[in-house]
Amino acid sequence: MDYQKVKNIVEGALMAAAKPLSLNQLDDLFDLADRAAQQDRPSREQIRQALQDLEEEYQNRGIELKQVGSGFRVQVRQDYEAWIGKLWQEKPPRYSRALLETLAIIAYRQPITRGEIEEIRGVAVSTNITRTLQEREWVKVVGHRDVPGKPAMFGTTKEFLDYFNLKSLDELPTLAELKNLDSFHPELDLEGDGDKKLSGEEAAATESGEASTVEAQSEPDGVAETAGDTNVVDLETVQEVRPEQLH
Amino acid sequence: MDYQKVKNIVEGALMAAAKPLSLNQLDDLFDLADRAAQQDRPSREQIRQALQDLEEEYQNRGIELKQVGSGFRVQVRQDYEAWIGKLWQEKPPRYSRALLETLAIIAYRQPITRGEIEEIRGVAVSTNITRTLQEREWVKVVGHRDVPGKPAMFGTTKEFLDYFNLKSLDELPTLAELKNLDSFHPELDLEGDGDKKLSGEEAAATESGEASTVEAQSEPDGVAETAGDTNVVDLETVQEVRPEQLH
Amino acid sequence: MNEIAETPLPAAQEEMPFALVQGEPLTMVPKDLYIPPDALEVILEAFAGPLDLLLYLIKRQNLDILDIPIADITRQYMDYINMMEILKLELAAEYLVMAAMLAEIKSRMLLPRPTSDTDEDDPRAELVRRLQEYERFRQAAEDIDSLPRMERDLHQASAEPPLIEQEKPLPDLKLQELLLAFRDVLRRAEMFSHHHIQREPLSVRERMSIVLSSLKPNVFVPFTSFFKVEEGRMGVVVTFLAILELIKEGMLDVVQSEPFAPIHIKAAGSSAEKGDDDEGAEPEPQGQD
Repeated sequence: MDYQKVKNIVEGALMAAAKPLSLNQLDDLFDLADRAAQQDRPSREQIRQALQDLEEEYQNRGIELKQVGSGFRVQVRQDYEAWIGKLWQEKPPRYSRALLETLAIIAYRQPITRGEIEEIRGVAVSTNITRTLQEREWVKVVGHRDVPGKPAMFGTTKEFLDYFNLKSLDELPTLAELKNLDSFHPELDLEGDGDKKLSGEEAAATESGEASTVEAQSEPDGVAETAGDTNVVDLETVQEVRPEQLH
Repeated sequence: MDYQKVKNIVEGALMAAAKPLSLNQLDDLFDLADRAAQQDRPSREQIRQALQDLEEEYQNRGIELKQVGSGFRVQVRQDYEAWIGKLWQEKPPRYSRALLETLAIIAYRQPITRGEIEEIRGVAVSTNITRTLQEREWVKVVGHRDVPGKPAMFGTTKEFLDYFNLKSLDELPTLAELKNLDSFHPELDLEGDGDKKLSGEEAAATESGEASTVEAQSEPDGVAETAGDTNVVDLETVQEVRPEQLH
Repeated sequence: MNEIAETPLPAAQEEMPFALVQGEPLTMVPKDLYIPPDALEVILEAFAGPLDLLLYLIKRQNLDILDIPIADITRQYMDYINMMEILKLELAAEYLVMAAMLAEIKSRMLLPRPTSDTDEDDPRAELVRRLQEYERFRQAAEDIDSLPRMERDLHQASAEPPLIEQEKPLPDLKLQELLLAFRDVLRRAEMFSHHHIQREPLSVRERMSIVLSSLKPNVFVPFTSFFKVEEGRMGVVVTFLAILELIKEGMLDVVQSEPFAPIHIKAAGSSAEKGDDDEGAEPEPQGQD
C-alpha cells in the first residue's frame, strides 16, 4: 500500500477515534476481508513510521501527536487553552429583578436593614439575595441598628463603585433624574416599557432566588457601557477540568 | 497576532470542539478579557484565510475541512471509510424507506404539514417517523399552518445539513421534474407554444431512450425493476430542477 | 447481455428491503404472480404504500407511467391486495382507497371520450400526477440516502482538548438595569412624592456607610479621625452630615467626658457582642410573595 495512504489512514483513525489508539489497534485496521487488500497490507514498521512522521508534521500546528498510556492520540496544544477554553465557557446567568431592586435600594438608601428594604419593596427579601450581593462584594454589612434583634445594616462597597465605573455614589442619577430616566436617556425607551411590564406582581413573582434568569434585556449603549463588565471573575470558582465533548 | 498562531487556534478549536463551528464562533474565541490580547485580535479576514489555508493543507491528508450547515468541520475523508469504519463495532444506523421518503419530502417541500406529506406519499406517516426525525434533530416544527386544527409544519435543521454533509439545501440532489400527459401525446397538442414545439423530437428521444432501457429490463424481475426505476421515466425528458425556496 | 450484467445497482439499493428478495426464486419468475409465500410477505411489507406498489407494477413491466394500461394494472393490483389479505398482512386503509380509485378510473376509461382530448379529460390524469409526484420523492429519498453521511461514510475529526481552566462567569449587570429597577421600585412605592428623599445628597448616605463600617464593636474612635484634610471642605461637610444623620437615626453613640474634651464615637448598642453576620437574630422573611 502506498505509504501516503497508510499515513492518511492512521491520521484519520486517530482523529475519528476520539480516544487513544494502540499500535495494535491501528494495525488491526488494515485487516481487511478482501484478499487483495490483505496482501497490500502495510508493515507494522510502516505504521510506526507514519506515527513518527505525523508527529513531526504537527510540529508547528495547533495539534500534537502524543503517546499516552493506552496508545497514541492527537491533542490540541495546551498553549491555546486560553482561546479553545472559550468553547466551553458558560453563559453568565442573569440576576433576578428582586436582586436588582434590593441592590438599588441599598445604593440609594444605605445604610439600610433588610426590614427597611422589604418595607420599600413591599415584599420579602430572601437571604439568598443579600448573600449573593455580599459574595459579589458589592454590598457589605456596615453595622447593626440598635433596635431589638440588632439587624444588620447594608451599604455598598468600593467594588460596587468600581464595577459601575463610578467615583462616588453622587454620580448616580438623583431621584428627580431617575423619574425622567426615559427623557434623560432617550435610548432607554424600549427597556423602560419592557421593565414596566415586569414591575408590580411580576417583579414579586421573580423573587425566588437570584440564580433564576430574568428575561433577556439587551441594553443599548448608554451609561453602563463604560462598566468593566467581563473583568470580574471569582477566582475561587476557577477549577481545572477536562472538558467533556460539546454536544 | 501572528498569523500562524491564528491558524493554529482555528485548527485546534475545530478539532477540540468535535462539531462544526461557525465563523462567528471562531471569531468569538479571540474575544479575550485581557485588553492587550484584545488589541492583538485577528481580523475576520484572517480567520477566513486560516480556514482556507487549512483546507489546502489538508488536501493530501487523511482529513478534510468541509463547510456544512452549521459551520466548518474537520472530517475524515470518505476514501478511508473502509479502514476507519472498523473502529466501531456496531453498524451505523439504517433508515427505512418510509422515513427517508418523509425526510426527502420535508427537505424539498418545507415547510410542510404531516397531511401534506401523506398526500404525496399516499399513505399515513407514522408518528414514529416524525418522532425519530425530530429526535435526530434533522427535522423540527417550524410553525403551524393557519387552517383548522393548526397542524404543525415541519422543516429541516442545520443538523440535517451537517449529517448529510451539505452546506445548504441548495446542495440537495436535484429533484426530477414532472412530465405531463401532453408530452406523451404530442400529436394531440394543437397549440404550438414554444415548449410544445419540441415535443415531437422529445417524444422520439424518449422512445429511443426507453428502447434501450427495455433491453436492460429484460432482466429477471427483481433486479430489473429496481435497477430501472429511475431510468425509465427520467431518461431523456427529465430536466434538473433546483429544490424550491429554502431556508 | 454483458452490459446488462454490469448495470450497477443504485448505491442505495442495498439499503432497501427489496434487496432481501433479490436472487430469490421470486426474481426468476417474470410477470407472474407465482411467488413463494414467505418472499411475498417480505415484498408486500416492503411497499411504502399503494403508490409504491403501483409504481412497482408499472416499472416491473417497463410500462410508461404516462400511459398506464389501467385494466391490467388494476387486475394486478387487486391480486396483490387479495394476497395480502390472504396472508393476513396488515393492510393500510389507503390500499383499499386506491383499489376503489383504480376501479373508478377503469370504468371511466370504458366511456367514449371526445376527440379533443386533454389531460383533464383523461381519467388517469390525477393518478399519473400523483404517481409522478410520489416517484420523484421516492427517488429523492434514495438520493439522500446515498449522500455521504456522518457515521456511515464520514467521521468527525477531533483531538483531545487542552486542559481548560474553567471560570464560572458571574452575571453582568448594567447600570441602567439597576436604575430602571430602582425607578420601578419608587413608582411602586410612590416615593417620588417624598421630597426629603430627593434632596438627600447620596454622598452623605455613602459616607454614612463608610463611617459605620469603620467602627468596631465597643471601641470608641476619636471624632476627628473621620475627617481627612485631603478631602477638603466638602469632604468635611459630607462626613459631618453623615455623622449627624447617623446620630439622628440612633446608629451612633457619642461620648464626651467633659466640655471641650475629645469627642469619641462608637456604634450604637455595640456593647452587644454582634458579629458581622446578618443572619441569626434577624427573623427570616416570611412568605416570598
